[in-house]
Amino acid sequence: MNGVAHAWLIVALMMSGLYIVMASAHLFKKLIGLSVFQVSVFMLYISLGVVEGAAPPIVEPGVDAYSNPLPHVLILTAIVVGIATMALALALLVRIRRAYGTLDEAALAAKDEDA
Amino acid sequence: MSAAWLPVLPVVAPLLAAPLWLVVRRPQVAWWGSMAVGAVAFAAAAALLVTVLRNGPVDYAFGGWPPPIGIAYRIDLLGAFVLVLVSGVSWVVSWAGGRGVEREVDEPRRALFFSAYLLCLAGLSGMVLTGDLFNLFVFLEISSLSTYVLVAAGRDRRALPASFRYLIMGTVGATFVLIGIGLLYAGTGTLNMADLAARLPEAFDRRAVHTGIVFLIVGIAIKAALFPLHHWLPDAYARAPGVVSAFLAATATKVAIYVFIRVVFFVFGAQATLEALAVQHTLTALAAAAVVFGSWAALRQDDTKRLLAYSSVAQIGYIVLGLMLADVAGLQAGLTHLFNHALMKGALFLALVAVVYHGGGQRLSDLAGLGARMPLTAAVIVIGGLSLIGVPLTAGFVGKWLLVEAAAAKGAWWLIAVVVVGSVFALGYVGRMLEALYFRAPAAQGGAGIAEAPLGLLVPALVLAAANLYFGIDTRLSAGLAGRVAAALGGAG
Amino acid sequence: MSVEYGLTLTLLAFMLLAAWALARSDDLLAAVMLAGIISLASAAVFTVMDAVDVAFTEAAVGAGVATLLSVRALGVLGERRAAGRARVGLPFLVVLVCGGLLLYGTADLPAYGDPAAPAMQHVAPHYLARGGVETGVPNIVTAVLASYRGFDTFGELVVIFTAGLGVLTLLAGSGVSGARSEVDAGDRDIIVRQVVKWLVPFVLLFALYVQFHGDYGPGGGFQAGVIFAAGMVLYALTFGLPRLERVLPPSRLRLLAATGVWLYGGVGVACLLRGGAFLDYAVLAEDAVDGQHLGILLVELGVGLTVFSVMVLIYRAFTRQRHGGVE
Amino acid sequence: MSASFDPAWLWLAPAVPLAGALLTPLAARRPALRDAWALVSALGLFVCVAWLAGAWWRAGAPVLRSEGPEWWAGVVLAVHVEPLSMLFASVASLLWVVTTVYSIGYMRANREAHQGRYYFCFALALAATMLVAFAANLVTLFVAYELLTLATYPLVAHKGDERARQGARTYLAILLASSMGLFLPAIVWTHVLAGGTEFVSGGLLAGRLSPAVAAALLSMFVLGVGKAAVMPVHRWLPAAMVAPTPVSALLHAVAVVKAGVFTLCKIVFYIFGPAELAALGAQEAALLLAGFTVVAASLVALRQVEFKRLLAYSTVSQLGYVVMAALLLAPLSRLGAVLHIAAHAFGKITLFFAAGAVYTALHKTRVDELAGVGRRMPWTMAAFTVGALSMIGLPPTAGFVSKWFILAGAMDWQSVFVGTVLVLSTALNAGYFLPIVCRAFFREGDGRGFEEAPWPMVAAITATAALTVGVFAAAGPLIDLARMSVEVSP
Repeated sequence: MNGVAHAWLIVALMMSGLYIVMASAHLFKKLIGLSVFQVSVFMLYISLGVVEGAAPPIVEPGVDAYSNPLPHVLILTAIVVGIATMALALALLVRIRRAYGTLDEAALAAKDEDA
Repeated sequence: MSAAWLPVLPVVAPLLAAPLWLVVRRPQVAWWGSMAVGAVAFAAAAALLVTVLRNGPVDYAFGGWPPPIGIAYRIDLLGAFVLVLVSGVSWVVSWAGGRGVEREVDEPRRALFFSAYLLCLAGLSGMVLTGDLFNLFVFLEISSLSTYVLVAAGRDRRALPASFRYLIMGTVGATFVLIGIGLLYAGTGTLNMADLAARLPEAFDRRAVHTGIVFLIVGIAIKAALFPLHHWLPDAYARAPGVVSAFLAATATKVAIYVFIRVVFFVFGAQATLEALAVQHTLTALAAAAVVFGSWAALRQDDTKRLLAYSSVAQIGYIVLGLMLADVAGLQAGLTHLFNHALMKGALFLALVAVVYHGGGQRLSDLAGLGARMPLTAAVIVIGGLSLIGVPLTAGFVGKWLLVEAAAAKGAWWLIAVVVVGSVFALGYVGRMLEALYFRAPAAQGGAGIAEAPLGLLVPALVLAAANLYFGIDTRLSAGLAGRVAAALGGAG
Repeated sequence: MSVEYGLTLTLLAFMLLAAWALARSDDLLAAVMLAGIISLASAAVFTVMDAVDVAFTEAAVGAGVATLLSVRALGVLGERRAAGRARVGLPFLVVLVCGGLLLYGTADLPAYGDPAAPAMQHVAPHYLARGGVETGVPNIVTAVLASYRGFDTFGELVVIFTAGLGVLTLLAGSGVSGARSEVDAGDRDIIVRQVVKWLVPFVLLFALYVQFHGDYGPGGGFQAGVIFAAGMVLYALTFGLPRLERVLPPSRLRLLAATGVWLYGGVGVACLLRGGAFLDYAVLAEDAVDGQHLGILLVELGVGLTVFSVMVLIYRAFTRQRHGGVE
Repeated sequence: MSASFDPAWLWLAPAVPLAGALLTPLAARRPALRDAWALVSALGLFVCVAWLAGAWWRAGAPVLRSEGPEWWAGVVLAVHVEPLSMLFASVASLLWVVTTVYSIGYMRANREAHQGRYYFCFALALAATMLVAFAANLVTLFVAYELLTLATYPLVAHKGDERARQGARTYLAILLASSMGLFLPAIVWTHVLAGGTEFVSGGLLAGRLSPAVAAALLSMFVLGVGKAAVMPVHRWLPAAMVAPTPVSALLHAVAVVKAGVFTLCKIVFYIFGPAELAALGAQEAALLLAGFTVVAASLVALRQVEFKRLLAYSTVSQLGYVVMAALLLAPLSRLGAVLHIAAHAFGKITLFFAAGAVYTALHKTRVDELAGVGRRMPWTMAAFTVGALSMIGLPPTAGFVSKWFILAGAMDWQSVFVGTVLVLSTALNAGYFLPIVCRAFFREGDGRGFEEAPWPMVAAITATAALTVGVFAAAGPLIDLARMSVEVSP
């Protein structure tokens, strides 16, 4: 039986990612959590396009059932957006670390209060 | 140039110009070039508005593929109205870019700064024009990524964590939007907004659709900095280079609210969304909280840019309050205030750029005595501040009147009370700025006499201040158009 | 339950385990690796779900580039552990609410693999039935990506460009030019150098294959650009950044990054000039399908160019950073 | 009678002082030119209003209206002239001339700084006052009302020291908060109820109100129009006394406060309609509040030692008369209310002028320092006596005439409350004004000789005192005007 169990697992993974983003005090780890959050959203999308017993959406003679190509296209774009965000965030972290000497949220806030 | 170019130009012109400054790394050239591109985008937007006013909505199918197969623009009066606002204000603000970056952005970053500016403008314009949900996400990300760069481009180290925090919150918001789009797609099989609107009624009892709508709205609310999802805003605005603050305050949150209107009223259908999902009550309560909390927080700030930023949180509350009345009068009020607030905050932040340029800091005490030393800059702050309070003959009055009238017509007395409380607080925080400007002696004995900001900063600030007065008197383009848009929306919702 | 579904569930459970370990771990390098593993596992899930292009990209980007950049950045940051105190209350509440909402929302989703799902009934059938004919490209993902939703892909290209621009802006003027072991890796083992010398041309050849084979199988400009960049990075790792810079000076990389965007946008403008809509490739040639073919080829090339040059630029920017330290 | 008066000319009244204001900065560097220009502006306005009054009178129609541009859908800026407007405009423009003369003397003698800004704001305030006077609907009136607040704020804060800033802060906060918080919502509510905000004979809202709504709306107006200084929104007025005396004299005895009570009269006469209000009985609470203000403010005034603060509380009390008389709704008392706007203006400006003269000549600011001043400054203190008599309501002064009509109205409608308030407050007024007069004339001072203020000030004081007596002597035209205003708003 195919059901929605995959969706439960994906949601659980998604929420782990979100939890890491919100709960971590370390900026770098937040970023890692963000990527987990995004990956699980990608899987949710792709799971929407699966057709039982179908082939990947590359037209071939003799095949008449294909998976839905649209989610694939969207997620290709989303993956690119994800890596772009990550690169930018890492550059920001490099600057923050150099300016403050720490990436811990509480420590950062404390440093600006003295200033 | 044929009319077929018009829908494409506001987005594609800045997109194609932005990479130039990666190759030609001369700040002055980049600035002049960006102003020229901004002018083109604004002219195209204005021409679009005229076209829409004459001939009705404009449809544009990219790649020649008809929607929903391909991506399409659908530019109605609302879109054209917001596009003119966004491209117009960002153009005027960009005039200040040349002098503005001198004191606040290091030399090697200056040319790239203008690239990011253009990309952000293109992203925002794309969000306004597009009729496709996923395309909306893509342009949202273009504008967001470039915004993070702009915020962190300055010299203030505090901008770095502010930008990072914004990046995290913004990405979570964008991902929420993505989840929402996915669930809506799962429920209806389409990404085109008009198509979705047509297919939603039969799919509306699906839970995936409900959840999708909620995620989409929450994601947009983060971008719009609606209380209590506003945490990224005060620091981002306060620490960014001044020109960026002016640009963002005038455009970014406005576009997010525009997207909200588009999605809720055009796509989901106001009735269904607002009532069935209890969205109306929730958002009204949050917006009211935004007004009270934002104004109160603004009152407690010693940093002028943070003060204005918290005031923005409150003003977003006013706009959403109007929208959530969900009738023609309320929508008109919300849209009018959206328009006017862009002018107020643009003028005020630019005036602060001029103050900072002169070596003044951004604390309230740094404004002391500037009424005499920088009379024109101070006048801009006075006009912007009065407009913020909602004094007659300024643009702010028109929006406030319409909001109170819409509330009174619905008998929402408590809402009027909220507006009143917000206005009284606004009186307080604007009053503190004015008092410092005119009736406090400067702390340090600087040179006496007039030391006005350079024209490059003064002119755009004065233009926006004049716009505050102009639209306080001639309301055809602000309240008038907003009324027409609202009437159209009211018919659709 | 089908074997494929079972496999999917197993992989997901495994990923959840990895995420749990990630949440508990204080070690940042371990976190990066765990995230890479999750990403790789997701690529496997994508393959099972028939999304070969996505799997390819996720493996290259999520597991490859992201991990590489993170490790590079960790080196520069000089941070090893996330020692700070975690917040628990609010995040937990938010996660609970969001998760509950999502479970509610996904509960009545069409069953996994259901061919009658709404998403299967509208729009998608058009692509599958007509895509090959209308664009002449058998890989429907490529057809949708480059033509039907070509404007999205243009936007995506701009996003990557923006990221590159952003990294250059943020790290401008803060790099080092002096010789460092990472920067000048001229002392690598002779065997490694010989292997890499032979390997790199094959990597680049493979990239070109991926670039131009995207019409027929998984691949396209994006994947090709990443692989091409990987070849260059491998080269730089072995022979040092200066050697790479002699081949590809930064100014040329910046020009290439811009050129990619201009190429894509230029194709759109060319369509406008020939009387079509923006990115309406059909007007590019006498025959509409020929025009589509040409257009798709050119815009994919644009994507490849920008992705490749931005990736190398970003890698270079991180590599040139001083390690640790405070200003 | 020729009926060839185009009411669009009414826009000229605010335009003249506005032009005066805008040209002031050009003369900022040359004091003589600047002062001359201020005088020319004031005379110009007076001539303008006199001409308008004459033309209006000859045209024979009591109410004439001119619409300006539509502001936004349903909201129009418009001006009109009716007897009450003409009375208010005439009094304000006439006294501006006198005050300008006085100002020149005062500002020069006290070597005040920022005189350019001072005359600029003063002219702007007059422009706003003229627009208040001729506003044909609540929206236009509100615009002018707010402009008046803003234009006078720099005048109150003029000195720029901590005390002045504090006073100005209170001034601005109370006036803007009450107008934004209550006045504006009340106007919008009116707009929603009636679809407009025009001043209409018989009352715009007549027939549209329930007693509860009418009472709520009226309370919002009475408390929202903070310039009328009905307690508890009166605090701005004593706070405003940090301003230079000419400001207190013209603005806080005439233009600003009169704009407040004038606005309330307009609202009672033309928005609610006296007959309608009386039928609904919705004015009782507001009437009690006004009566309370009259007595309470007098009690407070009794305990003041600072000259200008005493006058300020006296003003609060006198404004209470106008509001109370208007709200009593009896035709005679309404006539009295209209008259009292003018009568109090002449009397109170004289008192302020006198206070300013004493400060300029002797640097005294407290009433207990005034012993013997009558001998050193006979002109000033004689004028002061006239003003004081007018406040108390004794002949031969203007105050007597207006109070007479108010009392007659109370008798007419058998209002024990109003009658009692009048008697009580008359006694209190006498209680704090007469001792000052006695101390000035009948106590020994420090024995120094004649020491009057500069001549322009003395001239101005004499002029206003003469006017106060003159109104009593030749009250006919004024009473005619007031009667007309009662007739057009039955």
